[in-house]
Amino acid sequence: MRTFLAHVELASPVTTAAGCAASGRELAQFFDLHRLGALVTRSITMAPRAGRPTPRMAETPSGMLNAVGLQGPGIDVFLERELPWLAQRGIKTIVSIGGGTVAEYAALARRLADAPGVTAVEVNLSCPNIEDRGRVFAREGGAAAEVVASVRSVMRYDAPVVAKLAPDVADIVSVARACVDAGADALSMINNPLGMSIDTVSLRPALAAVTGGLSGPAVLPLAVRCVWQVHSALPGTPIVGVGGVMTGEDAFQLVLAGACAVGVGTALFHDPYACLRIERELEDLLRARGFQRLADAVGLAHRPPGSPARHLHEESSL
Amino acid sequence: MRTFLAHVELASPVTTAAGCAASGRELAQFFDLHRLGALVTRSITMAPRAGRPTPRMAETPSGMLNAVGLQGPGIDVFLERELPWLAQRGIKTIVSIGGGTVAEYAALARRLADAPGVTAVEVNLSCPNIEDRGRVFAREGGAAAEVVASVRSVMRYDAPVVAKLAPDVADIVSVARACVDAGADALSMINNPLGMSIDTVSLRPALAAVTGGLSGPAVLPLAVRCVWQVHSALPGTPIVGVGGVMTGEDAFQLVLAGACAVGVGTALFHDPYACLRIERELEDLLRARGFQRLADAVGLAHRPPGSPARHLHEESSL
Amino acid sequence: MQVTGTVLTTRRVDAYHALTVVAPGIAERFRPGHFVSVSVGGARTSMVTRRALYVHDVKPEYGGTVELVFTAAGPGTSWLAERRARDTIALVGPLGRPFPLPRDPCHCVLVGAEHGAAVPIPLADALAERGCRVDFVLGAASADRVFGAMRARRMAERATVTLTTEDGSLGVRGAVTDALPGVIADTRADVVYACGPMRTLREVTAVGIEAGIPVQVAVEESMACGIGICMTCVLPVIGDDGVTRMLRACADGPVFRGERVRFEDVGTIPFDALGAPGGGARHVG
Amino acid sequence: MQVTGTVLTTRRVDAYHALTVVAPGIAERFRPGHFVSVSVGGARTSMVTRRALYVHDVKPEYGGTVELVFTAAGPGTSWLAERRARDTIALVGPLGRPFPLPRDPCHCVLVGAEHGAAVPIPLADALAERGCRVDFVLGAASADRVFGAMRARRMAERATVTLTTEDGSLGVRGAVTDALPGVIADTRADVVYACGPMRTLREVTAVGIEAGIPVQVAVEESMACGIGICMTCVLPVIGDDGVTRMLRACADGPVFRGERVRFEDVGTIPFDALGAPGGGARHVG
Ligand SMILES: Cc1cc2nc3c(=O)[nH]c(=O)nc-3n(C[C@H](O)[C@H](O)[C@H](O)COP(=O)(O)OP(=O)(O)OC[C@H]3O[C@@H](n4cnc5c(N)ncnc54)[C@H](O)[C@@H]3O)c2cc1C
Ligand SMILES: Cc1cc2nc3c(=O)[nH]c(=O)nc-3n(C[C@H](O)[C@H](O)[C@H](O)COP(=O)(O)OP(=O)(O)OC[C@H]3O[C@@H](n4cnc5c(N)ncnc54)[C@H](O)[C@@H]3O)c2cc1C
Ligand SMILES: Cc1cc2nc3c(=O)[nH]c(=O)nc-3n(C[C@H](O)[C@H](O)[C@H](O)COP(=O)(O)O)c2cc1C
Ligand SMILES: Cc1cc2nc3c(=O)[nH]c(=O)nc-3n(C[C@H](O)[C@H](O)[C@H](O)COP(=O)(O)O)c2cc1C
Ligand code: FES
Ligand code: FES
Repeated sequence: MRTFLAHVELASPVTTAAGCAASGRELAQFFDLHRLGALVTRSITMAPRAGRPTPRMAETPSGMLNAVGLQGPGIDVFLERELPWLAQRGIKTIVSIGGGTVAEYAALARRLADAPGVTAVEVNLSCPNIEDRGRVFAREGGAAAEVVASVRSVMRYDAPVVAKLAPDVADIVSVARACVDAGADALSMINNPLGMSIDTVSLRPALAAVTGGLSGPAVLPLAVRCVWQVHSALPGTPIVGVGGVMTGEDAFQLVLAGACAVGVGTALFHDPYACLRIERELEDLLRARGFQRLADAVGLAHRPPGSPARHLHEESSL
Repeated sequence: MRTFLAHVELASPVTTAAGCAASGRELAQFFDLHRLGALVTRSITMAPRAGRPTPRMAETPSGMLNAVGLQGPGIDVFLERELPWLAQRGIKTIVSIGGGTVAEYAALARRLADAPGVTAVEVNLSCPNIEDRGRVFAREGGAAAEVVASVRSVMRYDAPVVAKLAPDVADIVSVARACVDAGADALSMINNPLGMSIDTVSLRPALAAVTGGLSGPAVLPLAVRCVWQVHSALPGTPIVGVGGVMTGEDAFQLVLAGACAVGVGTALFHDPYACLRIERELEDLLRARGFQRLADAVGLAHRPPGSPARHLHEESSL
Repeated sequence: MQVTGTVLTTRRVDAYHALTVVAPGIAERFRPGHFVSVSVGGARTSMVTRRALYVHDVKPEYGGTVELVFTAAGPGTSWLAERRARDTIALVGPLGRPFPLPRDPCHCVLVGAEHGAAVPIPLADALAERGCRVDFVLGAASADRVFGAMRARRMAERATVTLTTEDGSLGVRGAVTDALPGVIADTRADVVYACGPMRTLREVTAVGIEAGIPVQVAVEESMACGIGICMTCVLPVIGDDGVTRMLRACADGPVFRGERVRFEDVGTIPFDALGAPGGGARHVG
Repeated sequence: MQVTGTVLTTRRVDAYHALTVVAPGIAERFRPGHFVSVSVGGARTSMVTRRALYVHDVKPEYGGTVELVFTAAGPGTSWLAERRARDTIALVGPLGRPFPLPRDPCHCVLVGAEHGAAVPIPLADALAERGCRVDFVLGAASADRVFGAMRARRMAERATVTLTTEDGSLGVRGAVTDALPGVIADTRADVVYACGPMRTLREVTAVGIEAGIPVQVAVEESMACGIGICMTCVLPVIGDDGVTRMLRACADGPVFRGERVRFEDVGTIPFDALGAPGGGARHVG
């Protein structure tokens, strides 16, 4: 089932979510990565990062908290070992990047600009801005826009720049608009809202990092709402819907809200085959509802109530 | 198990959450309301309100969305029939109020100022500000502070004013600080984050109002995080922890994060006796951990790691 | 009240699942039209809201049992359908206002469509006790969804049982409302009691109005609490004072007088309802 | 691989629950030290992460079964403990890197503490096949938590089984590490294999270093995925190049050489680890 992310065609609308598929090789033991819409990498940083101390994980009702802290090899090792492995196999790869300053994001984008095998760049804006007392870029439209503009200006013209937004804001539409105005070709949402859990035996925060990102089914209603609001305000901007997708039906909700692709994170921890299963379920659902193409369903829930569902009851050939 | 909300003593730390106990009489069929820390009313508005069309409810993973739209009788009928019923029985009552303008909140507070039986006023700041393009008061510290200041200025000096905050903000601490600076005696958090669900059969939003408030266990990690952050920044301000509390252990998490009382909403829909059960479970947990008083556990998870847990292993007499 | 009931028996009845649950306190206080709310999914479930189910029948065995009859519609009722004897389920009930019973003996037609047919059966017992004549009209989409026909036939010694199916696989082809006018006329009915989908209740009410007799309907709205505190189950109902209010199906209902329910406005806030946006409010402060 | 396994038998073994599950693909590829991840809670559960459990044993019946031995510690393992024959559970496995086996016959001491005692048993089989002498040291807090003593005794024809309990209710009073030095000396052991709580593994490693013999440990860290993609299960391990890296217990382990694991720094990012904040990074871009 094909879809387009900006001008890039993906063979499937289902991608991994950033930071939830390690280097890609781990999942390759389970299935052929070509069957993904794209592999979204962990957020690559300039220097290698050891991440946060453990415990990094706590289960919560229908969700989990994580505080991994962008553990990863750094851009050098990524370009030397991880990206070539994916590129040689022709696996569509969206490289997520994370930085502490606008300059760092730009420097990362510069390193990726002529690297072979970069399908798109996803800008993880949920990183603390060390030049603004650690305030997360995604929380402030201006800071987010600066990052996006700097990445867009150095990135290869044919590689879409995807801005990844967080839901912990008063007005996601204004942050989305700032990013699109700054040159984002697409948006991805949502990153993890900040949560916390306390261990009632040790009487201490369950995570070493105290707070962590909430993911899993618990956040699906937040993701659907963010996609809906942003698609409503910016109907022309492609959106990757991410957050709590465990089934094809969850993915379908995001598509109906306005997403043209769907990212899967936490579900992969539960089921390594989740992306394939979700694509199959989504395809079955679309077919059962009489849709011929995914594109016909994107944002469909926005149509005024009672308006004819033109696509329906036609012959299906997804 | 006693606690204090500002200077007001409550016989139990467990209250109902605003809008989740109707007029009080409904729950009185199940248990004696005197056993609540307080009954928090639905948010009372100036005029009677019919609320939103149905469907108003959708189940989500470990949560539910609601879009009731503050259906209620309006302040006149409230003062004529609902409040006297509670006051005559001596049930501690925290009156929640909701308005569309600063003046409306002030007018509501004025009506409550000499009404007998008002233990405290809770200011529901998650209402759209009709003077600011419908932006919710709680999303902007300045607007929230204006409301709080106006309510505080007309309210009886001995009735605490509790500001109820929403988690859909980039920085809950700054909103909390604005409210406290404006005279809030205590804070209540969290109100429902905005979510959405799409019916994959009708291909339309599951709620008639399109978006709705997310509640239930799914939001507990957000509530714990908000209480933690605010208690950390404003350790002297009493906090009512609300959001996803289903068990005594959930309540205990909020207490350890910094709450001196706990509000229960969605759990009541599942179990009319939830407040009593949660209080009992919380008491058992405190006792099992060697706490003598609830106050000794409030905010305890903030102590530096490894610091001695002084309260422990002493004789318990909650 | 809330009880933890033990499942006594489970069985399939055509398209339905029937659970008999030991729940003394509930059985004792049951009146026809009452429902219970059942928690579903077990420990650590992600399903936080209870499911509302009518009580089909109560029996005195084991101190009191309630029988629930339901379709495995979604994940919650599917979970319920998998319960086995000796499992426990948490119930709150009896809930709602039951059907009002006539003071004096009269002629009643009881209409039940789809799973709503579970309700007329115990109601018939109560009416018969008061010396009423009870005729049934039970219907559904297909034969396997027509519930309670046998039992109704056994009860209706002196009266009639009319069955309808949309597909004609049993009884009269059509809806219960196609058969109802004839039954009302034949039996010279004084009152109609009805339970079923909202569309059916609307049509039954229209038939009653046409025939000039009152209709008591038990409505069904999506419910989060079932006890009147969440305000999610409301529908527009006209009061004795002529004012339309958004009343709770669970606590103010589920039984209403059919002509008082503004069926055509369900799912909206009628502009003239008390507290409707932009003017319906009668008591603005 | 992921399989839906059918539970064949369930039993209590003192403080533990044992489940035998038909899971052909997993059984076939199993090597000692492997673990599986099990989804818990059933349909619509609120528990989204799988639970990691060592494979205690595999048998060829029904195409291949795996046996899991576990404590009902929290809600997930408690749910598992309630499974009955014919229930199905979803497993992913075998996961992790198993214990490396010596090329030539040698003397091995196998240490198992608490539920970690489930691991030495199948390992002993594999070592015996290679002609190794295998001695056991199994221990726990109390007698009911000492797992596998009988089976170990049956296997260790030519060797010894030492049991320890903290409360002295069985065998030697104390920890496995109190008995270990004597066993190493008596058997002139060449290598120690150990599985158990992190504290035990740390002490076993110290004993091995003291005795001048290598220790292979199977570690246990809180895991969200078990397959190497979530990065939540890391611990500091020194590589061949002397550099400390935060390695994944699930995919890089669970078996490590004891002296390479910086046990005292588990739960921290050592300042000299690759990529540690403020300097440890060797390859900063
Ligand atoms: C007063 C009353 C009595 C009922 N009695 C019966 C009965 O005797 N037999 C029977 O088969 N069904 C009955 N229903 C309908 C039954 O409650 C729903 O089929 C059931 O709640 C669906 O749950 P689910 O998990 O299968 O589906 P889902 O669609 O997954 O349910 C999701 C949520 O929506 C709510 N919901 C969905 N449909 C309905 C509905 N029709 N009514 C109320 N809430 C709904 C559920 O409570 C739950 O919160 C009754 C409903 C009401 C209001
Ligand atoms: C490689 C490996 C093998 C294991 N083998 C066994 C075994 O054979 N027998 C046995 O009894 N136990 C074993 N454990 C421990 C077992 O995984 C935990 O006891 C179990 O996950 C606890 O789940 P719960 O729902 O009961 O508790 P909870 O505390 O509610 O679990 C909550 C979350 O924390 C995680 N978690 C909690 N404790 C642990 C832990 N010790 N290790 C990993 N994750 C944890 C769970 O996976 C879950 O995500 C093993 C752990 C690992 C890492
Ligand atoms: C363990 C973990 C690590 C993550 N790492 C990243 C990351 O490196 N960059 C990023 O943009 N998002 C990261 N995320 C967020 C996910 O990409 C995704 O936005 C979020 O988890 C919601 O989707 P889910 O519910 O499907 O997991 C991470 C999430 C998890 C759970
Ligand atoms: C049906 C419903 C109605 C609510 N009405 C109000 C209200 O009138 N005023 C208010 O401040 N909060 C209202 N809330 C929010 C709750 O008070 C509470 O903050 C929130 O639901 C989180 O708690 P919970 O998870 O325990 O429900 C409502 C919540 C629900 C579910
Ligand atoms: S279902 Fe909650 S008020 Fe009716
Ligand atoms: S548990 Fe996920 S990487 Fe190890």
